[in-house]
Amino acid sequence: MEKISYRPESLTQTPFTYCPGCLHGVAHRLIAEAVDEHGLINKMAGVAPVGCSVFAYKFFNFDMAEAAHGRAPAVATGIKRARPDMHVFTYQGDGDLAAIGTAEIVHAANRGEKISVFFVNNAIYGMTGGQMAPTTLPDMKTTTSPYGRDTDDIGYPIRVCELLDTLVSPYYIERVSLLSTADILRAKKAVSKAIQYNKEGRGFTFIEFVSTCPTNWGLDPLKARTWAKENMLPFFKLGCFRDKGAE
Amino acid sequence: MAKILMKGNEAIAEAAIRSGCRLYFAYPITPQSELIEYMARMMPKVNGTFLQAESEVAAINMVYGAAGSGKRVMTSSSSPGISLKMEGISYIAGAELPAVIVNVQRGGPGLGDIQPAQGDYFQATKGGGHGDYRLIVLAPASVQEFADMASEAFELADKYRNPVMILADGMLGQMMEPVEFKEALTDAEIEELPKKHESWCICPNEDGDKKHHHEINSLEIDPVVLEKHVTKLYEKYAEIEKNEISYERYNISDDNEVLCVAWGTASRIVKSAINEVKKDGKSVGMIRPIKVWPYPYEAIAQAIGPKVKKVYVFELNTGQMLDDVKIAVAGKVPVEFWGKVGGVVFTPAEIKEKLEACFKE
Amino acid sequence: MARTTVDPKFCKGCGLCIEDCPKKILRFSENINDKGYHYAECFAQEECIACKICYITCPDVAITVEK
Amino acid sequence: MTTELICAGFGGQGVLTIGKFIAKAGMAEGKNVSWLPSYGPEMRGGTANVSTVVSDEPIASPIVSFPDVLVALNQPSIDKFADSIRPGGILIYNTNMCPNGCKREDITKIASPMNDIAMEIGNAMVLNMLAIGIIIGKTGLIKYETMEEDLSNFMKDRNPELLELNLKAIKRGIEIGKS
Repeated sequence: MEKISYRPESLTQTPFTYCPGCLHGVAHRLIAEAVDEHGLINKMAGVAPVGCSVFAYKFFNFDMAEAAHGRAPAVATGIKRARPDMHVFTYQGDGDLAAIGTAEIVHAANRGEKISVFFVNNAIYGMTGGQMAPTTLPDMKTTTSPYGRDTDDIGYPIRVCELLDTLVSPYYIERVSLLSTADILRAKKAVSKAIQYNKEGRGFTFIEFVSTCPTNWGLDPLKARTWAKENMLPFFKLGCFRDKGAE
Repeated sequence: MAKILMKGNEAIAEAAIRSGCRLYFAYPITPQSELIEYMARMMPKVNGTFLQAESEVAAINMVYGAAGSGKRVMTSSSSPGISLKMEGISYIAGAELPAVIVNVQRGGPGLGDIQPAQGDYFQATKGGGHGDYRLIVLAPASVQEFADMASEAFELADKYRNPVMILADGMLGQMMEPVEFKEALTDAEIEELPKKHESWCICPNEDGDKKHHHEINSLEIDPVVLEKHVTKLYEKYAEIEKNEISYERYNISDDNEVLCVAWGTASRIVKSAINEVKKDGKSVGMIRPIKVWPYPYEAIAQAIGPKVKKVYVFELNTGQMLDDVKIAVAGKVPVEFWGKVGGVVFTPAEIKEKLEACFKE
Repeated sequence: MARTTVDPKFCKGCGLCIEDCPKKILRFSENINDKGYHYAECFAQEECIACKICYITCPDVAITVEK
Repeated sequence: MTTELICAGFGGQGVLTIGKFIAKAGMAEGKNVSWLPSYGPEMRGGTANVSTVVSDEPIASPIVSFPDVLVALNQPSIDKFADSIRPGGILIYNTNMCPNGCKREDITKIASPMNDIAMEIGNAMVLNMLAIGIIIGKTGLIKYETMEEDLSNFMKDRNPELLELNLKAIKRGIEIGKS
């Protein structure tokens, strides 16, 4: 018998520190598979954020840097400019990318930095224990919106893909989900395309993953997927916003 | 009021609300998250403002605006987040605004870890932000003291128009101890508080035709004018050093063979060790600075008894307050230091061992 | 002939693979791993069709499929 | 008199709660108490432990290096903490999850199949209440009546059935502790 599905080479043997059923691991695997597939394991550098995926630098089996909270796109810019022959991505959560790091992501995208950004959106802060995120849905309860997100007070969730799609420079922007095996297979294609463009030095590529947080939503992993399908997908519509390579 | 078993992070939040704080801006970070969560739950119930900012940088600048309006305002964070706030804190000090900042310290440098440490002493007491300024820095050693310091911090901030930092750590934030709260200020009393700032703060003009023009500002292009401003700040700091020093004397006597100096969480552990060596008939005293700026230099010098062979400094860092102790001791007796870093906390047994080695010398 | 194996070192017992398996041949083991989880296991290898769905859904990359 | 206690187990077994209820009861009985949890970014379901001190004196250090009592709900907790128990101290452990037990001879060991007993009482969640009962039965550190009052205030209206189960578990624990 031959192994047809197995742990990619671009992942280390360190077990993930995420909660049971957390889909960060699926996103990690998709990136690792794409790096393997495009033969980039020796030329890849990743930048980890602050948040649940703060330890991402332990899980990818190539060069990694750990950034200050929200500053990953700036760190990635530095690496890419210093070593143009390497391929660089950031991995960021919704607090890191869409709250504290809004300035950095917008300006990295606007400069058309030749990096890939993988953005995991689960509508909540996981690591600090379930606080409101910039992508928390209207009326959704978190530990810092204990009466539900009040859009009159704090505004609506930010749709990052749509926001970045207003800029001229980005090369490829797509939103995918990790909520079913079919969706994961679509996400795999998108991740592979982003890494392909990255390899070819085309420009700024951005993938948003709609994901879950079973622990802080207070749901088991199965119910969390269902909840996300019913509540997140109507607000965060899946699809490709920009693909200059297909034009 | 009956005692309540409470985490330090929640006790300081409750005490701040009772002290008339109705504005709070912050960003989540471990190990102070219970503080921001408590504020999120309780501020709406007292018609206060809770706002989770998009970053520490934004949060401290919201504090700047609110403090410039003369209201009691607070923010909190842990070490890396405090570093981000430092620019804003410098502006607050420069503009002479009253504000309270809580730092629930963790291990560093950089992201470090989330366990208790005392590595931010230099940052808190010697600057941190740019320019010539001082923070008044309170250093609690128990959950009760942490809570009591809320009203003290707001009083000092209002009195001197200066930012005040409460320098706690992950252990004080996360541990639960019984706490007894002071009577809460009434709504009427809270309404009175900003009135003493109305001569300078942003506020409605109620003087009819006599317009006021209050500037909340730390910019002064003319060096001669800025020199005057900084000199005035320094006179204020001298006044604070004269009036506000506070410290605890523990087991100080003429029999002391060693004098310890420790602050915050570290002092709790040193106390246990002092109690242990006492059982063996050895006398060790301790000075615990309760404020670490202004610093109790004289109190330490005076506590060096006739039999003291050595002053021993214990901190959860690589020797930061040590510099201040050396200034206080001024070469009279040797000063030794022992510390633990990276979020590793020393145990009473380890301190006891260090003290016993002194007796053998 | 196909075989699905779950590595207990990685599995956290989230149950996603058990739910998604079209042949329903995965279950929680009676044993617990070092982290205290009842990990997943395949109890009917002969029925495995090597569809790889368990591998795709597993957030801990704990599953190997062979054919 | 000062009693230093460490409770340890898997996250989710309620070890932090054991310490918290002991500390609350100690406080209600007029003693000085402190409760210091381990905390970290580890996922839920990892290991957890808590240091609790109950004393007639003001508590200096809240860190417990050499516990008088260790409650170990799983084997890793014994492996990590059993060596530090003071000679003559007490180890209370859960035989369902501690297959290797503890080899020390200079301490009192109370081995009990806590998972099984909790299920027998009617709910796996009362395991931590059972542990509290054993502590009370063995040490008399706090009184049963204090626990009953505290739990009643806390649960009487919200969940009277669970209250009954909890009290039953504590009583059962006390029997185990005394025997």
